[in-house]
Amino acid sequence: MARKITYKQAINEALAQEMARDSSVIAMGEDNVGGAGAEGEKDAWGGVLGVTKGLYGRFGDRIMDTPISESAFIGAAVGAAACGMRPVAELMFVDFMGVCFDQIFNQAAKFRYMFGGKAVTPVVIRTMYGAGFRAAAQHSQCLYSMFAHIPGLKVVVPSTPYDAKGLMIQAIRDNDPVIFFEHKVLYTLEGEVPEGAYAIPFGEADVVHEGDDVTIVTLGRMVHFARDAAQTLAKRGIDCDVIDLRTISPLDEETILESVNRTGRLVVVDESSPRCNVATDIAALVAQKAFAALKAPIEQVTPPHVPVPFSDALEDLYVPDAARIAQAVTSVMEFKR
Amino acid sequence: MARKITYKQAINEALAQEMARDSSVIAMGEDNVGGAGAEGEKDAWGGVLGVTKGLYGRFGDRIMDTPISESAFIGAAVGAAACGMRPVAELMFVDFMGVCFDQIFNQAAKFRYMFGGKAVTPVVIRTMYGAGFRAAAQHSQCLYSMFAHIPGLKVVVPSTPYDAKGLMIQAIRDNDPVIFFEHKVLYTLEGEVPEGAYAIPFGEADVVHEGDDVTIVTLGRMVHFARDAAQTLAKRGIDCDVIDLRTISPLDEETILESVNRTGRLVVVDESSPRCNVATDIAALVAQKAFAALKAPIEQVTPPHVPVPFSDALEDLYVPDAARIAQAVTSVMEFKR
Amino acid sequence: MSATLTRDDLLRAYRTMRTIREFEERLHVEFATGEIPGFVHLYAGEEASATGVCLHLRPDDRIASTHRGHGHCIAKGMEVAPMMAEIYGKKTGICGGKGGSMHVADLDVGMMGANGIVGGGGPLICGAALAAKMKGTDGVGVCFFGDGASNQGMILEAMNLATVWRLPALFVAENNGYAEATSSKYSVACDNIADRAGGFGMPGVIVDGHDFFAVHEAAGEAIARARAGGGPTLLEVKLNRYYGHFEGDQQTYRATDEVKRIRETRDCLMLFTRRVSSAGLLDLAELEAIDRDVAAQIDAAVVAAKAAPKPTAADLLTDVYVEYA
Amino acid sequence: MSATLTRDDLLRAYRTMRTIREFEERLHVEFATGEIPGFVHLYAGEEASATGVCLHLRPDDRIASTHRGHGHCIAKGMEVAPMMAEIYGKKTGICGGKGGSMHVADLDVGMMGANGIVGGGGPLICGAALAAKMKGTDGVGVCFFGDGASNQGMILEAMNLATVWRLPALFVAENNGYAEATSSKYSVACDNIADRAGGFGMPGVIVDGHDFFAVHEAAGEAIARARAGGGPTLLEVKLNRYYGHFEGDQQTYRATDEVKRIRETRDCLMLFTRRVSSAGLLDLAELEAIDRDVAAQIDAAVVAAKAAPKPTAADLLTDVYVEYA
Ligand SMILES: Cc1ncc(C[n+]2csc(CCOP(=O)(O)OP(=O)(O)O)c2C)c(N)n1
Ligand SMILES: Cc1ncc(C[n+]2csc(CCOP(=O)(O)OP(=O)(O)O)c2C)c(N)n1
Ligand SMILES: [Mg+2]
Ligand SMILES: [Mg+2]
Repeated sequence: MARKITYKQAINEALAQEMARDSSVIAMGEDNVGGAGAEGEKDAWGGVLGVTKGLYGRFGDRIMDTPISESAFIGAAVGAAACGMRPVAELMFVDFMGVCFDQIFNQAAKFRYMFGGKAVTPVVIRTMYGAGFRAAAQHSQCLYSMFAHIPGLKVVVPSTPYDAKGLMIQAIRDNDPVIFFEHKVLYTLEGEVPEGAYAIPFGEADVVHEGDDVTIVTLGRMVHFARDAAQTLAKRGIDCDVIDLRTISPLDEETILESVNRTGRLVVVDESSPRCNVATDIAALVAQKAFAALKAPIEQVTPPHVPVPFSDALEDLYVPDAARIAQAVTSVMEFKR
Repeated sequence: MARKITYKQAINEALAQEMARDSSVIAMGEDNVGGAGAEGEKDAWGGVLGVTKGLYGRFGDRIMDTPISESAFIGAAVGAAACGMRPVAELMFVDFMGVCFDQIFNQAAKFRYMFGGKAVTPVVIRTMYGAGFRAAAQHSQCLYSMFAHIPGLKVVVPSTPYDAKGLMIQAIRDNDPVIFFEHKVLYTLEGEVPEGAYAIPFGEADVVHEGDDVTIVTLGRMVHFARDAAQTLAKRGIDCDVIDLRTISPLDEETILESVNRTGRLVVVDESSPRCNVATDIAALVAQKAFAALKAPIEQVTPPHVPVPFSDALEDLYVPDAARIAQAVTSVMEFKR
Repeated sequence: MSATLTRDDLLRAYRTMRTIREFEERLHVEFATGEIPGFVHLYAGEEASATGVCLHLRPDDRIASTHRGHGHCIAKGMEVAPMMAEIYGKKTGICGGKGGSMHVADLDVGMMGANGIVGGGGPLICGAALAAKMKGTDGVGVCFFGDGASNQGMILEAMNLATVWRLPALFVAENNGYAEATSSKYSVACDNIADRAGGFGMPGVIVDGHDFFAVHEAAGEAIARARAGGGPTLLEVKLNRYYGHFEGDQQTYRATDEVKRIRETRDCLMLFTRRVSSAGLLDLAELEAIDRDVAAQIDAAVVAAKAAPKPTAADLLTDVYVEYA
Repeated sequence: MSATLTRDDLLRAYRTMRTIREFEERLHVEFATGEIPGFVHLYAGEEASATGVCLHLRPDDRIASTHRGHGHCIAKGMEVAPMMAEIYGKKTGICGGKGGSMHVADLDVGMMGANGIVGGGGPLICGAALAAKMKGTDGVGVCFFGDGASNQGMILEAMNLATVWRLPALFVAENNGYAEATSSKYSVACDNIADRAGGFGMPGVIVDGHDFFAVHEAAGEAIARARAGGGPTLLEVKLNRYYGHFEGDQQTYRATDEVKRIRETRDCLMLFTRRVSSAGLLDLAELEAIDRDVAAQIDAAVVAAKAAPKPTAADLLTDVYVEYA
């Protein structure tokens, strides 16, 4: 499997293959086609960063542009899912959740339980997240922790092109509502991706670097920094397990606990705001279920509790990096009771 | 201070006293007066459970009814706050955040940072939360963890009439956006409350029961169950510190860490859904900053990761109670490495 | 009188309206005993709306409802016994006791749920209509919502989207004059909710919601247009609720004789009965037989609901996901 | 031509429009060099709207703006140098480099912020108008928003609320025909955005946004009514944007000569110049002097912005809260 494509292409390919396979898969979002009602080119955009480009040519009206009415069209995707379709709706930036969250967390997430197990709502909500684009406080957030908080949702955060494709295919085939987080900085990342369709099961973390000294649990863009840190640390004789969660709901507790039981040390790396986030979630899990193995404090590497700043100078300080991760690992290695 | 009033009356009194003191304090919400445009009584409701009853008689148009347009009127409160008013807006049930969250988390919370420190947005958003009313999945949630996740917001969760009054007064006087969580089951709880105005500073937890064996950190309605558990346990010779957080953002780290450094054991009790919640937040804090003192796993007592069920039979199983708390305390006491 | 109504239709309509009335009035009585948990919002007085609309619908058509949903459920064909059991929070309830009054749903009969969120059904019904359109059936989606909900962004956005996508949808604004204790005269900034239709590119029609025949006719036209690909309609149904916003509401905001006056002069069952009997279409004895039958059915539902078992610990954790990892 | 316009007003209007144009065209050039971080949405072509409206406003009046906010900022009286520095992410920026193009704000001049959230300004301006009303000033609040935003629930709700509370507010729908790459012909389900006004109980007015005088007059009437307690107005301004949705947009969705045609025939600066010179109100030399002055001012702003220092680690954690516990 030598073919390399980008994270963005991997998502596009997953969508295309699933749409080809199953006519109930449809897609919708602002400018997912682009050019609706205008005089120029159709498929002018394919989404604001081009992820759905080309699907219109192949699938026509199965991919639809929408007004800037996130509640209406995301809710429509939810409703259509409850009526037998498999819609993939795009919430352009997850920062816009505030105008449509009800349809996700009170409707999609709760139908099955409220209706006594009779509803099936296979909707996928694709959304961009994360800092790095100098897009400031309202276009750079990393809000997956809030979705993970909600019972009934599944939350997927791929870090590589390979995972993006396999997890998107699983998301579409999955029968529960799935929120699929795409890191805008990763779109141009290249990686090996098989041409055929394949699904990566939810709830299976990926160990992307192995070592017995410290466990690093992370996700999304941070996986790459964590691996960089692990490689640097390996040269200094500190061997890290780096666990890429891939999905945070469901969570692969087993892989995390197995690793910490072996290493006795945990660093959690999370790009989201530090309060009540995935980092605290994993730390709390381990402090409860692998306490006996712990040899050192659990370090959390996250941004500070501030909005994402605009200036590149500040944004670069805001986002965790390999150096901060390495420092956290070093500190847990050096810990003495 | 022998006078006893209910939690609901305490909030009403705080509002009335602050409105009398400062003409920039205004209030608004659905049926906060009640009867607008109708032929019968004015001030017919005073909010759905009567919290603002009587304010209309005293303050007239400074308390306003609204259409069912949460984005519009909560955003209006935010905008008015940025223009020199001190609005208290009611988001009836916090479960409705999904239709108006943008105005809270992207606007109010971020103004000051995005605008380089020049905005002051002293808005208070009052909201009901919590299970116990058989109000099912969309009217029983406990979503404060999501607000605590957002930098720029302050999050207040009073457990007693005394705290409700003092924290509401502080919330109104505070110059940052505050989300004030009122537990619907606590409205009828009586307690001693001074008649005059007083403010309880944010970020100061309250130790409501003292002991050196186990620290219980909790908030809101759970405080009462935790104290009940502590009293039962005390008879069995297990002495608990019970810490009522009162505000989760800002968080009184010092009181928590001091206690755990003394007891070496922590149980966190939280009525919210278990993933990425306040329980994980506190557990992670302690696992990082008081690790050396820890003698046992950190236990979290929360509801399961399911929507709030309707049936009383299920809801009673869903909500943590004193027995479950006592059991968690016992388990950390019995822990042996 | 709409030419399309057969004798059977009339009997069905009457039975539906009577069932709703009986269901709600019985709940009003039972609620007062304290045995029914949670918030209960009664639809009594508004029966002609749900009935007039839903008589046009097939099982594969979908409706989205509101917190005041019992009437819509019954009109769309839900069984009353499992509905009643649900409202009592019993294991035998249509949702296993997990949903309650605000969340009764039966996807099998195209009833997508009462909704605890005001306006929540607008987007959902766009989805139902979209599904029908994509599948190439001539199915429709009907969204019931209140005057209060007509100020909710979700409803307003949904109307625009329905036109943009030319969806087979019907928006039924049930204007009962109040959202909780707030008059629609205060909260709705225009004279009629139907005045909003033009701004969203669809016809707006106003009907008297006490008059089953008027509702039936207007809904029929709109639904036929939707099935034929002609896009959505906003139908404003002006009507009244007989009880408080929810059980327990003292209704001091209403004029004292408001409900009494309407009950005496504009009651939908009374108007229906008068009309069909004066036109000689049905005779009173038939209707009274239905009344007795319905009363017995509701009584049986209450008795069964009270006797039914509650869900147990084993039920708490199930039904969150279809597939657990 | 509106009788209220003095010679000074005309000079001020021209200078404002020219400043906006120069600011935006310079940004277009500078953006291409790669030195400007983030997303930048240019207002060029739409100058007559912000200018015609804001000429009526006092510093204590408030505006809420959009992602395409530079023009509104300048028209409301913000200084260009700290604006430019902000867009470059510098410590000397009006927001200390923390906000950027999508969040420029200056509360001191009544500019409540560009907004990264489409429709976000609607509710906020209701609040500004409410504050003015409560304080008993005759201040007003003006919400600028786009055709795309006109489908956002927040804007629709805000219009209803403004009428319900009879707020001194003006809603200015800047219809430039596109929301990103989507035509308003597709996304807005009615012919004109102004058609929505009636549904929210306010007058709806349509003006040609290339014509400063038309905008000025219509806005003047609406603002005077608002100040006098007559409630809100929806003003639809039809205009065009000269550049892409944001810098980098290839605009393949537009007809090839669309912008060229408008620039040549309907440019607001051109129309203004023609009108004032043919009426003998201002002479060309005066306007050219303004052009030179503005060009120098923008150039100086760019030079200063480039040379300015960036914020540093010490700035990262400040300005989140007014009061830290
Ligand atoms: C988003 C949201 N806001 C507020 C409420 C609380 N609430 C429940 S019903 C209701 C009034 C609804 O009025 P209307 O739409 O006219 O329906 P009606 O009760 O008259 O049938 C309100 C405010 C809610 N459930 N959801
Ligand atoms: C709630 C929300 N949805 C989507 C976006 C992404 N977005 C930014 S600008 C824009 C188009 C806005 O169109 P319009 O309102 O017509 O303003 P214009 O850009 O034409 O000035 C979109 C979709 C956003 N910022 N916020
Ligand atoms: Mg109503
Ligand atoms: Mg536009």
